[in-house]
Amino acid sequence: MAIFIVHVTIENKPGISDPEGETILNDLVLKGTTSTVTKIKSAKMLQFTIKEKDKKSAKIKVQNICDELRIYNPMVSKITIDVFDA
Amino acid sequence: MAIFIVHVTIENKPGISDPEGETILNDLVLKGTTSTVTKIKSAKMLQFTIKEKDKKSAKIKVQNICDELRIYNPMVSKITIDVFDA
Amino acid sequence: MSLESGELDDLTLKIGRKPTSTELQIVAAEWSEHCSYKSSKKHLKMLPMKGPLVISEKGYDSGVLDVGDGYVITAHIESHNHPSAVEPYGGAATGVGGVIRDILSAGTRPIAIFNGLRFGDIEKDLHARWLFKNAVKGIADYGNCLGIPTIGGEVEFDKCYSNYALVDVAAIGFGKKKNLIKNHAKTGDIVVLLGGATGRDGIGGSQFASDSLESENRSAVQIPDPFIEKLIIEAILEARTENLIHALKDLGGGGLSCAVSETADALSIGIEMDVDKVHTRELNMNPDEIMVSESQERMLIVTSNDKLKKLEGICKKYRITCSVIGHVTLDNMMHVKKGEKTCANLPTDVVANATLLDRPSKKPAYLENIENEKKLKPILDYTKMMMKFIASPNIASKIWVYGQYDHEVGIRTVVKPGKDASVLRLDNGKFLSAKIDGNPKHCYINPREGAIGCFEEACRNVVCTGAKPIGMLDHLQFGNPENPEIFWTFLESLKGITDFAKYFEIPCVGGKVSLYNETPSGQIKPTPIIGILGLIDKTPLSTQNISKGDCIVIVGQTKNEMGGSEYFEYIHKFIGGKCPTVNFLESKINMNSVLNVITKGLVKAAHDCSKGGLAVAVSELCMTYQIGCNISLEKVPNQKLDVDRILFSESHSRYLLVLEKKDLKKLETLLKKSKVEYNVIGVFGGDHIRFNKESKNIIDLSVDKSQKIWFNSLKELVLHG
Amino acid sequence: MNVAVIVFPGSNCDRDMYHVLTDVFKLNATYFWHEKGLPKNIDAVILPGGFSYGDRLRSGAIAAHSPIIKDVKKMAEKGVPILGVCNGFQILVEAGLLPGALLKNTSLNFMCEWTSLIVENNTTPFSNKLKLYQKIPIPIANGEGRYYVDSETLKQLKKKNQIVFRYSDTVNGSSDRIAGVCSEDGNVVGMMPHPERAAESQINPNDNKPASLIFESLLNAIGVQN
Ligand SMILES: Nc1ncnc2c1ncn2[C@@H]1O[C@H](COP(=O)(O)OP(=O)(O)O)[C@@H](O)[C@H]1O
Ligand SMILES: [Mg+2]
Repeated sequence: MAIFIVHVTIENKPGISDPEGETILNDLVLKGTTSTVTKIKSAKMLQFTIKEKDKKSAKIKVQNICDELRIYNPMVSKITIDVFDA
Repeated sequence: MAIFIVHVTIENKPGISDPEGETILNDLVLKGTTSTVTKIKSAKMLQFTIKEKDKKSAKIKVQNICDELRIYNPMVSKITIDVFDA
Repeated sequence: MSLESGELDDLTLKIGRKPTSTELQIVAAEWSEHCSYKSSKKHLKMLPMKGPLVISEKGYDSGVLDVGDGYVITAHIESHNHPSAVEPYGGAATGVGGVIRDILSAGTRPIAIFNGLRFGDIEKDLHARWLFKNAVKGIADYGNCLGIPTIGGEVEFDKCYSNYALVDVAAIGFGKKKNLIKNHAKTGDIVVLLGGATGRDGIGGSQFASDSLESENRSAVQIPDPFIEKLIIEAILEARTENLIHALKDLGGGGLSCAVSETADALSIGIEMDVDKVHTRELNMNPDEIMVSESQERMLIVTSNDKLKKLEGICKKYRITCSVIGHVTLDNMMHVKKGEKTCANLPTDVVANATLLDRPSKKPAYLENIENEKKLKPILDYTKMMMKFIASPNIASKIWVYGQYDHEVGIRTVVKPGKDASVLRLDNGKFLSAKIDGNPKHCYINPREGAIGCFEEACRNVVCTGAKPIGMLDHLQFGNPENPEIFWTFLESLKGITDFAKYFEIPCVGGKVSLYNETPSGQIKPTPIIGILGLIDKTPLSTQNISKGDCIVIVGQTKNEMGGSEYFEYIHKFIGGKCPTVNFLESKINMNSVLNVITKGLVKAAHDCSKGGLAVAVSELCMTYQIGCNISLEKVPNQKLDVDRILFSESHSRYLLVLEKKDLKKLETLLKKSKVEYNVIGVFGGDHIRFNKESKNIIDLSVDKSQKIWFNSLKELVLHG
Repeated sequence: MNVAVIVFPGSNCDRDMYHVLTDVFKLNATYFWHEKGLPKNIDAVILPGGFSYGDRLRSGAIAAHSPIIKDVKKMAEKGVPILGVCNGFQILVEAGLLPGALLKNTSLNFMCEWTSLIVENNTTPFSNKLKLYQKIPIPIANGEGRYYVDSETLKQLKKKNQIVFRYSDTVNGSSDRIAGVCSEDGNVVGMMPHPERAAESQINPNDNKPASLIFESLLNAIGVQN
């Protein structure tokens, strides 16, 4: 058994609007001094610390948790899972 | 000039409580079937799309934006910046 | 999105040619059940819609009532059931957004939100819990951000909603009569689309709401943006004050298709528009998509060219986009172009008026034996049972819900949620009281009497604050209308509501029909919801402390009507029996006498007796005001019933009145004079809630302990299972 | 006497505040849109509650960069009384006019309920008519209302008498139960609870006198006789 850090990034599916990202871009960043930013997307991240035998099983476990416990709603969001050594 | 995707992860500084992560861990995950998760931390992520000459300058630009416009509140949060090719 | 088979022929016949693809989309949206009311419209005509206070204008999406001194209130009710069942957060939130825009369309400022929430059994069903929690959050996030107080509602759990959700939202607006938008338009006027950009989200939503969830089109999710909505509200109200709006319509189900065709039809004009002028969020949207997209937070304005500059200025100030998408024509056609190319060119009356149906109906077979009672297991310890009952999701305090809603913003909320009805102060010194109520358990057993009961209960709640009911909203939620048995329950409920409304002369000022509420496991129970608006000319009955020695009086008869009671269903797991029936005459006498004694200032508090019966109503008073009481059950006017029936029957037309002993004589004189059934049933004091029968103690609850459980159990259940 | 009520996109307690200032306390109040500047003759500035920019990013974070904030800062330096309520408080904190941070409530939910404050500093322009340790029944309504300061800053706040109001009970997990703070000079005050929702007897189920004193303190501070 080893300890892994698993990052789950939850973001709106493509085509689904992201009012928060748009507001941060238009009302804050583009009113500042930098004009090279063309888009901002907001996302939420959960960082799991999990004890599993390997990276693969850590990833599967976390994916299951997210699906079963409805950590995100697949209707609107998608998740990306990245596993790191602790 | 090239386009880069810059991920800014905003999370609580050590020592600042994270009721959201704790609640997800205790009221959701540990009540489910997986018991190998020992910690959950919540964070917010902003994904910038930016046009810059290289990765380094993309990173610096985004770091500046975050500091100047207080994308995070340094009293409670810290940020991590990762740059990717678009 | 598509038309039903016969409807294509119908359309082809009406326009004399084959429809284009865009035309098909437009008509399919507008002829959907959700937009056209094709199953229900013929019957809805029976409802009384007129009254001395009702102001009717063409093209309003909300009802308008004159509350005197140059002021009006507006009201509307909507549901967002299908979207909430798949995405509870966004579905519930955008439901609030939609009903708020209906209020705005009349030119009034929204001042209150109500919500009615129904889910499966949250004690056992994790999915139901997830739906509940997220729907509440959706409503909270949306309403709170707008700064419109959510001041009341109801929450109910029943297995018939498993894997589904009923999310009803009602809203109230307030404004000066002279500021009401008088929808009008003339040739040459321009048509402006204002608000959020049009995207692919919510495409096919109205049809989705008209299909059963089985065949759902899961792409119909809408993302809420309350911040834009707030800016739209301020921009529209500013434009209204500056007289910049000739006609106004919100974009709801069916998107542009419905808004354009209905505006044109209501004003007897034509509208020519260009989809290329619509500001979109995504690239390469085709005309069909633009016409039926249900992207949220958009309004359609008809104005004139000379006013455009000012309107654009206001939009700029509030950082919202507005686009001139078309203009008014003379020909009563809805002409949709893409640049020079015509995509659709249809007579507006054809689009806006689907062929109405006369669906068959038949009394459901299940009703044959429903009134027969089974033999119940005797309750050995009523105190223990009461503790369990108070903690049960349907009886427990809903403070976990309304505590998440900003119910103070606007500083009008005189009586806050947690009482029978909430009360708002109005600018003319009067007060508005309102509440929504439903009761599917009663309606399942008897759709007519159950619906009447909801109506009476909502009236009772408003009356308990000292208000006289002046208007009603109805929301009729049923299963598949193509099933004659379901359609029969719809008709029965509607007839019941109509009869009660006529008898009490309470006009229906608005409503909504939501059909096809079914899941793979079956049809929902009939769930009509009634919203009542009441007016108080002088002072509302609001918080006063209840003290030791104060008396408690019950008005009304307790009858052997246990069918659909929470006691039968939750404690005995039995669905059946005879459900409570309202006797119209008795109801009127009780209502008037209670109003009379409240107006005379004789009572300190009034509370209606409903879900959970007398036992729960008395306990609620004690827990809310933190004081004990002693009740003598033999004093309760009843039909020689067993204790459990006196305690838990949900008979209507009953009120609990709390008053100082010194006022008792005066009260009794008044009640006797009006010939109501009443009795003094107990006194307040101590820290225990006690129900006795002939000096034998039946129930004994500690106020503190029961109060804690009552306040916290819903939260505990949601958060910690 | 002229009180500025600043309106940001998404402010939603501006009209409530205006009503209380003008109809109840008979002050002259004027709305100022966030893109405008403030004229010199302003005697006090109020940042009302709401959801400026929809609370995106963090409550108050975007509004803190509004053009008008520059003028608010100038006024603050001049010693003009400035009050931020709820979102207004969050904006003052994000703009650096007040220390600390406002985090999500520990309940993770929006909380709308009546609570009670204790007066800890009665020398500010918004508390001079109150008695020290007096209780004020008042409602809160926020999702990000948990005031946080690190222990070093907390020490400083105490030393410089910058804690103006505390909750009498633990409501939302705030550091040291802090509900309101002021600047070192005391003229800038921020508080999460809503005094404008508690100053009239009709809508205050408890006692509206203490909350009224917050406004009477302002009248007193800017020299209005009443
Ligand atoms: N979803 C909700 N949102 C806001 N307030 C609610 C909600 N559900 C219940 N309430 C409030 O809780 C109180 C009790 O509600 P309810 O049990 O439906 O009352 P009644 O039995 O008198 O109809 C009322 O003040 C009501 O407005
Ligand atoms: Mg009631």
